Amino acid sequence: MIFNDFDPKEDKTFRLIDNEGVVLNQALMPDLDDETVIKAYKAMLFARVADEMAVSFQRQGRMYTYPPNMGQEAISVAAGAIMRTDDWLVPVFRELGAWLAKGVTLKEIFLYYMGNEEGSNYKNAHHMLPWSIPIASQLLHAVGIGYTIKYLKKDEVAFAYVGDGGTSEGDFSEALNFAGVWQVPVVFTIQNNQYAISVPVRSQTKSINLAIKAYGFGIPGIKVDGNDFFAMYVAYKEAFDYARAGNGPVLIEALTYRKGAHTTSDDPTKYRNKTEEEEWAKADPLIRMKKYMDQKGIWKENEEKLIEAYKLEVDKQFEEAENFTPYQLDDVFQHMYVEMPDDLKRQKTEYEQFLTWKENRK
Amino acid sequence: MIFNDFDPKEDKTFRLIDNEGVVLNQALMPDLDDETVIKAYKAMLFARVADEMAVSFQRQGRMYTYPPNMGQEAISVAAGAIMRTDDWLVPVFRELGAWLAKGVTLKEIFLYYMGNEEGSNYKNAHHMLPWSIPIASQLLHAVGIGYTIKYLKKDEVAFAYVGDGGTSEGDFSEALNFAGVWQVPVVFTIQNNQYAISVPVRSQTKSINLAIKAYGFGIPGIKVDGNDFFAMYVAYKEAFDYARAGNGPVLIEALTYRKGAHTTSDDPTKYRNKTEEEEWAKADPLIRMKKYMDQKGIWKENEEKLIEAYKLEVDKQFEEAENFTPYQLDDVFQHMYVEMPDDLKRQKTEYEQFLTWKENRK
Amino acid sequence: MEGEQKMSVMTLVQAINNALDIKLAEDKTVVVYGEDAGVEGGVFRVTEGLQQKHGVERVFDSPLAESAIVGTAIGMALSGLRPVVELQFDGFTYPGFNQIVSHVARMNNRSRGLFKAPLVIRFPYGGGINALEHHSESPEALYAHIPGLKVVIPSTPHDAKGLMIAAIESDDPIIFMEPKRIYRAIKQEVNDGKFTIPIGKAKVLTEGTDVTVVAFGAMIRECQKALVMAKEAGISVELIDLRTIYPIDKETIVNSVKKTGKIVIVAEAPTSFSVGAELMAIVNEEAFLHLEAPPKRVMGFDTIVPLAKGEHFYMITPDRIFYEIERTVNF
Amino acid sequence: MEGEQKMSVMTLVQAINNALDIKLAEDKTVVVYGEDAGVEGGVFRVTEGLQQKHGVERVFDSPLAESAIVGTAIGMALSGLRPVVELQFDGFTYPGFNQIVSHVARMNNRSRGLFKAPLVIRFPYGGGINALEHHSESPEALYAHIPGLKVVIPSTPHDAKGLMIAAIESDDPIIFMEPKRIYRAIKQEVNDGKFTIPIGKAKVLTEGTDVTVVAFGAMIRECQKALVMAKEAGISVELIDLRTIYPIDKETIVNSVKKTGKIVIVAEAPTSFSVGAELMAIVNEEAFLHLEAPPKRVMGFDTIVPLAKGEHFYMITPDRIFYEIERTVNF
Ligand SMILES: Cc1ncc(C[n+]2csc(CCOP(=O)(O)OP(=O)(O)O)c2C)c(N)n1
Ligand SMILES: Cc1ncc(C[n+]2csc(CCOP(=O)(O)OP(=O)(O)O)c2C)c(N)n1
Ligand SMILES: [Mg+2]
Ligand SMILES: [Mg+2]
Repeated sequence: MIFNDFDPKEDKTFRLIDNEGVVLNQALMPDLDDETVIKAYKAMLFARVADEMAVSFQRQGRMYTYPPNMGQEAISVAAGAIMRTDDWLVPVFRELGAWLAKGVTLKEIFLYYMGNEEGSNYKNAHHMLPWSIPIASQLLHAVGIGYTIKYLKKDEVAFAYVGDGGTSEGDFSEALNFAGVWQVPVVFTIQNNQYAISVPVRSQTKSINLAIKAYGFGIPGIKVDGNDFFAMYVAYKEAFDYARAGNGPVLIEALTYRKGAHTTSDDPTKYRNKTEEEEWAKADPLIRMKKYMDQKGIWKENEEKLIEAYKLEVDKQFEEAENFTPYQLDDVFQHMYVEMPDDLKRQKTEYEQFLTWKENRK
Repeated sequence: MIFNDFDPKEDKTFRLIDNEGVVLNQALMPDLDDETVIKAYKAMLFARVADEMAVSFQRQGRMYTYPPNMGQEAISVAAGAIMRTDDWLVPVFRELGAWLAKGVTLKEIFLYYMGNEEGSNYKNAHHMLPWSIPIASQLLHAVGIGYTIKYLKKDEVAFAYVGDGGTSEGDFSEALNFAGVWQVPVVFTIQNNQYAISVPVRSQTKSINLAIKAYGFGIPGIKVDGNDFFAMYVAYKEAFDYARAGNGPVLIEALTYRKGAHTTSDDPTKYRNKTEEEEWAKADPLIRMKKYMDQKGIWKENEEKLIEAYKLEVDKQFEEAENFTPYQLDDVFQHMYVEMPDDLKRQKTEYEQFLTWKENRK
Repeated sequence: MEGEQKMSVMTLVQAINNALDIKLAEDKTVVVYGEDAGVEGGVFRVTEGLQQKHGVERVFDSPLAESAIVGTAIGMALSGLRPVVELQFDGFTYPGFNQIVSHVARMNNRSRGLFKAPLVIRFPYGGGINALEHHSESPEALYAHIPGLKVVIPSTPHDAKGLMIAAIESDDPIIFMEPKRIYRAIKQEVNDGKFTIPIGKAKVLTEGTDVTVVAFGAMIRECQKALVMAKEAGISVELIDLRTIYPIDKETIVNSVKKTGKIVIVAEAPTSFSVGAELMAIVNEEAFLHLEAPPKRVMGFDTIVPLAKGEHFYMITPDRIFYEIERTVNF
Repeated sequence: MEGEQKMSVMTLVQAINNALDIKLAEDKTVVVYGEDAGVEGGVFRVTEGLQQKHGVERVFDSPLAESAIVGTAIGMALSGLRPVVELQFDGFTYPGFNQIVSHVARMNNRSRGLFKAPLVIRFPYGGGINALEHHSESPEALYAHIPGLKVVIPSTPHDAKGLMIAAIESDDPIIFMEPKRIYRAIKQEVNDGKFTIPIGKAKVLTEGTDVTVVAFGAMIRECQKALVMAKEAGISVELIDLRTIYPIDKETIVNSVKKTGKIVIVAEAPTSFSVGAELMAIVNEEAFLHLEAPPKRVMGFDTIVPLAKGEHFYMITPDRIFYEIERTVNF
């Protein structure tokens, strides 16, 4: 098991291809057919295109604050390639690849960022929770789901995301600890993209890496090059198999870099420098994978054209979101409880009376 | 540094004398004169006597729920022997030895357990916080104090306690993490007495021990035999020196056993067995130390007589607490704010009016 | 809604234990956990015997972390279970506050009904037992102010059982606060079978005409003692047990106040920004023209609940309730 | 209390920044930290430039953990510093709730005055900025209900500065809530020097005779717009800015209501168990016989604040305030 060979205490990083796409360790490379590799690349590319367009929609004022995934695509696309339909995704907000693999549509995502909760009512994404914004709090939900899976003897895995910053929250430690004690099938991924908004990971903790935090909870941990699709794929494969087989939880630290801003309201030039950005740009997961495919000669498609097609698709979904049924007063009240309490009915009626007054005043 | 030699990853325990008081590692034994050793033994003995009497006062209905320290005396007495007057004690509730060393009086402690907050107004205990009951929350206060010490460039150390159960709370991890990042002079002690009320430590975490949790925060950690005064003394010596020298925080797991009940409201027969209790009884810190002293021939006093004297002292302080100024209505309101807000004045006046009415009705 | 008619004398602790037992037996998705809730059966023995009967996978001890207890329960609830979790004391609900406010209360709304969170968070609350700090709190107003929660407080064994079964069966998340002071102080004949009491309905315990007294939890018993004094003084009191703090049963309160014209509210929590304030707001909004005297809150001071030696000043006593009833009636 | 007379036009953000700057310069025990509060100067730039000016030991980024931010600040406050910590948003104060409720509010009382906790916990609050979930909350009632805290909310740059300086100088712990919606929306001439505004005092902004309107934070501006409409309709409104939620300035409110006989309370938080309820309770307790119409709360629904598309339904608008003023006056 690679988890045994890459002890976080020695600060090793599991990596399979280098920045030039050259295979570093053929023995550990996953046995994937060309089609699967291409499919993964395309998933990353689609996520990238969607992300870039999302940022520009936001700039056009057609959407509110949006947190781009750019640079981190390999991680969640690898998870998407491993997970089964019944596995539970407990997301944070920067694993678009896994969301799409789960069946969440861009239309839903855009709808959400247009400010409509209906965007979290995923019509086709089975076993997928909406984003829980308070940092690290969602990890505990994954552990609870893990308990259900174990208790009901299901053949499922819950997989959950958190950022490097999120590892500082008490809930992170509580989640790993409960998962360890309960030995539930949960795969935790820390996307260590080096920053929590403006705060670099070196100001977040004194531990030599984040994977080593697994020690404190008696669960396996590993640090992986998160911009290396193949390494992430292998790590996820082992982690999901391990968890599914009833061995308990696993922690993966995926080293990566947020290419873009924290969100569209953020300006990274305030806290990071060009040199660092350029250094990491060389490790862009898409470029590395493309180089790999080029060397293998398996990538034949016209990428420009593909991107054009993707753009059309993204546009289409964006427009669908824009044309979504307008928000009703009812939508404010309707889902607070399974049945609307009298108190809420009264508040709604009073508001309607005000609206009538307002209407009549004109 | 012993912290380097006893890597929690290898699950080693630092121990200097065995259950028979025989020295296991002369080279590491602290260089203590007989007087100091005897003083420490007496401190443990006094704490034991005070504890036993406290339990019986409670049984007599003269005090409310009390959490005895019995069996854990070596840990806090060792800390008391190392700390300086200016060092800050951030207590939990089972380190009586350190409280007494700090200058808290039994009278104050008894007063508190008689249900009077005035017992936390320590007249002679410099740099000592009152007990913060919500488990693990106090550790963060120690880290804040550590920041003050570092910021004001003082030559002090903050030392804080927590139980094995307390390591599961998010605040435990947050405290160690902040302490690591800030590199503040804080010595954390986990008193691992094997239980959190009824829950055994093996149900508390899957980690191989508790000291290893230090890994996740990049700080030194060590597992020590907490019933071995000498080992605790050496560990504290190194830890305080290390922290005081500006090297940052340290985590000590002190292995021990709660001889008594969790509190006087608890019945341990519900969740532990005699065999286990008897096994641990052999490692009683007082017995071990006495055997050590006997072998060295340094303990000459009549222990029975000493205990009698201690009992008189405890009794005296208990009576002082019992005769403390009666609780006044004012005491409810007086310390809520630096100056009493009108609202509270009004509530107090209204209550006094009620009392007058009540008086007149008789 | 009443089931079979066999009755047993139960304390509040036994009634809740019985409710949990019935639901555990009947519904395999119910699980029960918390600190010391398994082997020991809880520090107040509310879950005693349940692990032995229903197995360690269904009734168990958790590590010591309230945020995790609540957070994992959410995950279970979203994925098909009906967890009933115990937080050990009122004052130790706060480490779980973020999970309660940010998630328990919001999963349904956040997912537009795709996910429900059928979980029960139960904890002992209130003063009067000579406890340490943090062991005597009455935080009902905090939870009632959070949209998305329902807050239930029983005052008798019968109600505790019926409300607990209703809470477990509810698809909305329930905060279930148990008046620890009367955990064993009140014994009552309770139906052994399964029955529910609707959440959101107050109960008129005594009809009266001069003044309405609204209370809940352990304060009901104190009010009943005050009512004896009131009767002696010739005052006819209508006593209402609120039972659910949110959604609050405005109708029952308002109808009563329309009749009596006066209201005294009795509760242990600090006075300001409390359930008492809300009740006063409600009667102003719905029965203003019927009010014949200022509504009165007989509640805790805006202070920390004092330790044992000072607690008697803080706790609301029957004579204090009577005193305020009399003053209100004589306004 | 006013210092030198040089004035500058400031936004609320600048005024708070200026207050922090003055206290950092004047008092070496003041330290400022929070998530992104150092290098970046906070996500709303309230602490911008302060690290550069006062050094990284005094103004700094903390790891991402609210309980730790509050908990360490307590330790600092007990040991001689005056920390001013930033929690990034209203909805992210809850992970710090246990430390706030169990310790910040209680250190003085717990130690019988031996330890004070002079710390300020500041955070942006409130809706109206089209934000994500948890970024639009108004939790003032939660904090005001906790004995031992003081809760301050400014509505103008001038007040924000004076209240912040007073908060830092206070030996009691202060919850300082900043109306993010008007962080930059209001500009005002503010004295450049040091001055304080007393905590616990409301302010009559406009005198009037027909009805009292009480509000705070961002709602003051909305009320002022409503007052224009009221004036056109011939209604004379007395507008009061509460400024401190606890200890609440009963005197100012009650005196006004004694004059007008009517009160409308405007706030963003959910209606039930709110500051609105407390104000209604107060006027009942202190001015019952003067009330000529039911006190009215114009507040948020008992719902989660909707996301951007639905937020306009939730937010209190000037016309809605005017509508309720008119109804109250015409009662
Ligand atoms: C409890 C909580 N505190 C603060 C925030 C505000 N916030 C949103 S994202 C973020 C930084 C997260 O950093 P990281 O975990 O590294 O994830 P990344 O954004 O880098 O993917 C912060 C502080 C929040 N959402 N929740
Ligand atoms: C936040 C919180 N939750 C629950 C409790 C109730 N409680 C008091 S002591 C205790 C067990 C503590 O166990 P441990 O940390 O091992 O310390 P020990 O009592 O063994 O010394 C619990 C659960 C509490 N005080 N605080
Ligand atoms: Mg990050
Ligand atoms: Mg223990």
